Amino acid sequence: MSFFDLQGTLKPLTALKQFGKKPHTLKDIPWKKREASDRYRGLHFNDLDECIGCGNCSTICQNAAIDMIHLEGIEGKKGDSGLRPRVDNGRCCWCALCVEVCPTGSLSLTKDYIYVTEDPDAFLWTPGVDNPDGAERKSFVSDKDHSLNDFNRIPMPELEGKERVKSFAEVVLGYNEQQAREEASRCISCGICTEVCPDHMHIPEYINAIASGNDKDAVKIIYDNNPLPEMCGKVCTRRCEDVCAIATRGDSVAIRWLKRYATETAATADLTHEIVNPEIKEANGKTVGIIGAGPSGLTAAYYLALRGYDVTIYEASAKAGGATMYGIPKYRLPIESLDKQIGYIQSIGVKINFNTKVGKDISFKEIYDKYDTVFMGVGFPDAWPLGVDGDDAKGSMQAFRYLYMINAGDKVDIGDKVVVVGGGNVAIDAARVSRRFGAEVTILYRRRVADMPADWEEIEGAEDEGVHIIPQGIPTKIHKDDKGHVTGIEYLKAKMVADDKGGRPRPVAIEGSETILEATAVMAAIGQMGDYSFLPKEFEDKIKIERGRFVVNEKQQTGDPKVFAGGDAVNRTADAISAIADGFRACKAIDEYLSK
Amino acid sequence: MYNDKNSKKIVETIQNWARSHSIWVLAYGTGCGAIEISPTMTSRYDAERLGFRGAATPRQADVMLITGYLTVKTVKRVVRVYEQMQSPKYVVGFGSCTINGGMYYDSYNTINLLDRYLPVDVYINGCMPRPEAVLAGLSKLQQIIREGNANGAEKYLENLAWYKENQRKIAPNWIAKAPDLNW
Amino acid sequence: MREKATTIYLGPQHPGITGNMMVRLKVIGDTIVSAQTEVGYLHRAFEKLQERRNWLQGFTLMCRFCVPESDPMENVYARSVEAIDGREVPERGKYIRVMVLELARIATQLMWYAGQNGSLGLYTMGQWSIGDRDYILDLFEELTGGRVYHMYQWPGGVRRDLPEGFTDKVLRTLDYLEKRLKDYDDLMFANSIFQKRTQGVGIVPKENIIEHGVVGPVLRGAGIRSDIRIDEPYEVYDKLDFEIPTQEGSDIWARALVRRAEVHQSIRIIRQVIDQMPSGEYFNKFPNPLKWIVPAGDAYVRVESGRGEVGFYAVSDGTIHPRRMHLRGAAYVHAITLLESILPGQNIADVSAIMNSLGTCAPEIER
Amino acid sequence: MKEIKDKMIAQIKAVFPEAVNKDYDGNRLDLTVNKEAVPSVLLYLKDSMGFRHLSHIAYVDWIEQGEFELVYILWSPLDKVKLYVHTRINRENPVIENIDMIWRQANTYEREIREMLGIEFTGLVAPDEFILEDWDDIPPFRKDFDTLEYVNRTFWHRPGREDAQDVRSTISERSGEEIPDFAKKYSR
Repeated sequence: MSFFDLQGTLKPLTALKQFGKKPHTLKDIPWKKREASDRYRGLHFNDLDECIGCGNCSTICQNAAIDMIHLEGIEGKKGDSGLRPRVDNGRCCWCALCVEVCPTGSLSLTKDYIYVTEDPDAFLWTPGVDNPDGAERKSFVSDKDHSLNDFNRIPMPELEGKERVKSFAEVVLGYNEQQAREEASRCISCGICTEVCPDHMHIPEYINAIASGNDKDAVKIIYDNNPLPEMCGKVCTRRCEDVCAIATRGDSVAIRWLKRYATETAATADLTHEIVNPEIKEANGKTVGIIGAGPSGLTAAYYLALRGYDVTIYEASAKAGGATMYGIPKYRLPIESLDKQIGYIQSIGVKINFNTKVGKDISFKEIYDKYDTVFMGVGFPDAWPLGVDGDDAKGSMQAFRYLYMINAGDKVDIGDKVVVVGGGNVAIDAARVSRRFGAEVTILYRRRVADMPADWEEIEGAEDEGVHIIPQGIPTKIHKDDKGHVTGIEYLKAKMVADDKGGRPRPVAIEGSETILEATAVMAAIGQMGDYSFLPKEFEDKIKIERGRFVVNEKQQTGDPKVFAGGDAVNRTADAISAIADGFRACKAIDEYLSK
Repeated sequence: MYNDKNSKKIVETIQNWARSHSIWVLAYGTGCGAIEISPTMTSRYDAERLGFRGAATPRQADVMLITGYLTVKTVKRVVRVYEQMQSPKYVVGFGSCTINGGMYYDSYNTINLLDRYLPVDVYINGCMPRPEAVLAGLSKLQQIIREGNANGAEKYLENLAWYKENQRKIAPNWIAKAPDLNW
Repeated sequence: MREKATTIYLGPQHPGITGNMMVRLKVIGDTIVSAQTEVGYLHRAFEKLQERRNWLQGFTLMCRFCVPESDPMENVYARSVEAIDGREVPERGKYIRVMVLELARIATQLMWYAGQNGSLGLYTMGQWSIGDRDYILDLFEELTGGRVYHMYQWPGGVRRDLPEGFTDKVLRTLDYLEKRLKDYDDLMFANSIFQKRTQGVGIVPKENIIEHGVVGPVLRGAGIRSDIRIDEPYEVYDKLDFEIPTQEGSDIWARALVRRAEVHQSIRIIRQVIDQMPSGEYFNKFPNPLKWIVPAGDAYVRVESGRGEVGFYAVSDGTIHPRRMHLRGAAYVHAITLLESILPGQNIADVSAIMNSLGTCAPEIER
Repeated sequence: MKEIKDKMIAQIKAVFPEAVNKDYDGNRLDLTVNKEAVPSVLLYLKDSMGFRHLSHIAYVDWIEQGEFELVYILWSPLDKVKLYVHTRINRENPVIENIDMIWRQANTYEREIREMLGIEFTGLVAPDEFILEDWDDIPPFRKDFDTLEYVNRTFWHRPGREDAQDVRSTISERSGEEIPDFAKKYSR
């Protein structure tokens, strides 16, 4: 190194070539805002109408920055908790995990990033309220492709359509352990579903137990307020899945199948008893008589027995389960499954008197006098007839009666061409059962397929099995031969007319569009009704019946304070889970009533 | 003649205006936020054109940037540095961490609320605040200096006992050994 | 007459030092006799916090480990979780990761240009390189949504695909940088002051290298060709063609030359990545983060950051929370024992330059 | 790679028969040794087997088993093998030999482990405090140290957020659902 390094002294001076050049300084700042990039993670924005208040953002936030709060003007309703997120910007790190897990996609981050104040308490930020115009400045969003929610359900393994019609083997095969864990881990545990469940089952808790591998805890949680969960796991109408937070943009979590998975791990009644390990209170000497061993009666009986009551059920048929036993075909709900659950209920001390019809084998008065309280879960044992010409022909029957007879093991002659009238689950069941006896089956329904009240899975299943559906057909007449046997059904085609009152569109028959369908049997599946002939006159006045149903208060109590009622004979929803909810509510009310 | 109310006010206004345009920033990066100070100060954003420049020692500095979280160990030094600074002096809190703990709200070694230990004049939100936000915050500081509202230092003296009590809570041995004010 | 040693506290509040750390120096005249570091000013207990968070939440903390260079940290987190969980990353995801890592390396080295020269009094360099680094941050902002904290690489891939026209912008920025690097050379490497202040200063004795666990540019500056990108190739580095620059001097000057060459190599790598970038998926989705259980196991993965080897040790006990996460930073070994051992004999004026050239990053040391 | 690793294991086992090894895919090799053997194993690995680089010393608290685990991660630049040396220390009386004469940088790790976990290293020469200052609680990286509880005790959280509601309990209150206690641990 020389004393004077010429190159080393002159080279740095080349920096002077920058002199006079336009600087790259952003001169407008801070007077003008610089637009952030299209993906910038700035302040939050929330679409308040789209948000359902599931609180998933609040759960994922690792900084505990997001609170769920009540906002003025936003009320909770079914499928919406009524809460909305508020971000503490004194915690937020703008990682946008809240956006990535938002099931509805309502939460997003915006391009705004300047938030300067002197007041440290002013950093609570309610997205959507504090920046109502944020929608235009959205930058970091989570669309369906980017969301961390798993929007696709694990498909349920099923028998093939061709295989199914050969026997009454169960169609749905059930998840295996890995499938169940995967499906359970899709749940975000918000609990919005529990509100619409008539029985308010602890859905997030048991799904979480399944996801974390604790099936036994799941079973225990499920049995907390439902003694027939395996039945529900197979055939429930599952309104919970309609409001599932994940369902806002994808398939709902298969709540029903997960319940089914959990309860099936308890394979026998004894095993169920061992897992649930119910705490049975000491007998308190009080007695409850229950009429009907359907879901509501069994539920009330089970929880009353747990509370130390002496419970006796009177059942007209040879088996317990009511409509779930006799109304649901065995390919949906195998008899062994129901036997297991009823065996478990009996194992904790519930007594069931089979083949004892109240009003015939024992009078209502006798029961009323013998027990401290009476619960009636009598259901709808009868079905509406079709009510058209030729209704009385041989081979014209009610689908509900048909299912009863098949389930009771009787033989019914239906020939080889069956027409089922109606669009509910009973119609589909009757159709699919008839298919299993080799008949060609047609379903005739007044409205469009989309209007059918039956489960879409059932409708699809029926189509897979080769059931033919004729929508928009109004039956007018049943044709019969000389011997009085059904030969066909005549119907009018219908068009859909918008309802003036804003209701759903009505079918209106088109004149002159008569068509005749050949048939050897016609089944009406247009509704059921109650049979209250067992009630003596003196009680009928006290226990009011309106529009074919018992009138009860919110505690399932009828006009006679000693008599409670539940199930199809009370509620309008006519499904098993409502009946179970009635039974559970009645149990609590009876407990309260008798403890006074 | 300079003691009457009006001329005092005029002098103060002029003083504040001058102060707001020559703010020397103490070069003490206390947390992550220091990373965005260098772009702010250098050619792209060039805060010097607004009157901000770095000062190497607390004695010459006007404003102290608390650029993010403060660990318990740093709080002690920061308090000491702050007390060394000459009035008028200001504190700017950067990022979520100074407001309510930010990401480190559950860390045993970082404080959550800066305003319990030092008087803060302006908060800049963000994690970290971009240089644009930093400049916005600094111009806010200029504005409140001009308005004469940046009186954090006076607040500190008024409530010295309270501040000291809070500081002592996290640093019992350290503050006890130290003189009370102005090192 | 023996001169008496004086104690000088350098830091934590000291403009020349990177990050908040203190060096207690015993000096005679202006020659250092002994040095003792004191750290802990930035300890946030990340690893403790990560034990309280689930497998996804923990990743947001990663980039805060070392603020100037956040991406290698995200990368080791993602790869360690992938290793325990047996998760694959799609090819495109790997390429994007490499691109991000190399861009981060350039940004780090530009930051280092500023720091190294700032510590020697050459402030013009800082004005240039920090300003140019901002163009890379602009790229990051467009790609990831954040300037400094990207939170972009997560287990299973990357968070978002490349935006439209992004690669063109990257190439344009690289062209600009290459032009600027020539200016840097003129201003800095050809500068006789810089040469005199760095040559023969801060020598890491070659015989001490193994004992001190030296890594990264410091190791390569001592003539040893070691780089995790070739020793233990991760992502797609085995498919890319690049050189590992080494120098013999083992002083600040040698390390500066290594870093300078690394920027050129990074530019070369990014060009190749853009050429070879496959189409397709960029992310293999992990399960619902709130219920994501990672099977029991442990993994230690390493990445070559701009300052050397960064490793990450993760332990799972089969729950939704990690059992333990532990980062090994490059600065952790350099800035304490190594620094203490090489400082005696140096001048006070060179301390911050030496610290800079060792890649000191205080937040990474104490985490 | 497989042959190299097998050869290595054979060599280690010949000298340290009590060491337990576990094989993984790729270049990873695991070894579990007694804590007394750690210095001699490490010295042997470094001097005779080419594991010249100490990459990391990790520490884990296995509170359920009453043990601390130290993991020394070594790297062999020649064979490109990553070796994990695990050792367990009783939690009651955590003492282990110091190794900073083998690798000087271990000194830093040991200072940290001493402070964060409370393990004593015999023969470690270093200032008492490393990262923490005036720490008076149990070592913070032990699993039984609850950091949030400490924060609540020592620092403040900004008031003003008390009106936050829990989604699950809002819904269950509205619907009248009673969540049993044993199920609550599965609520989020």
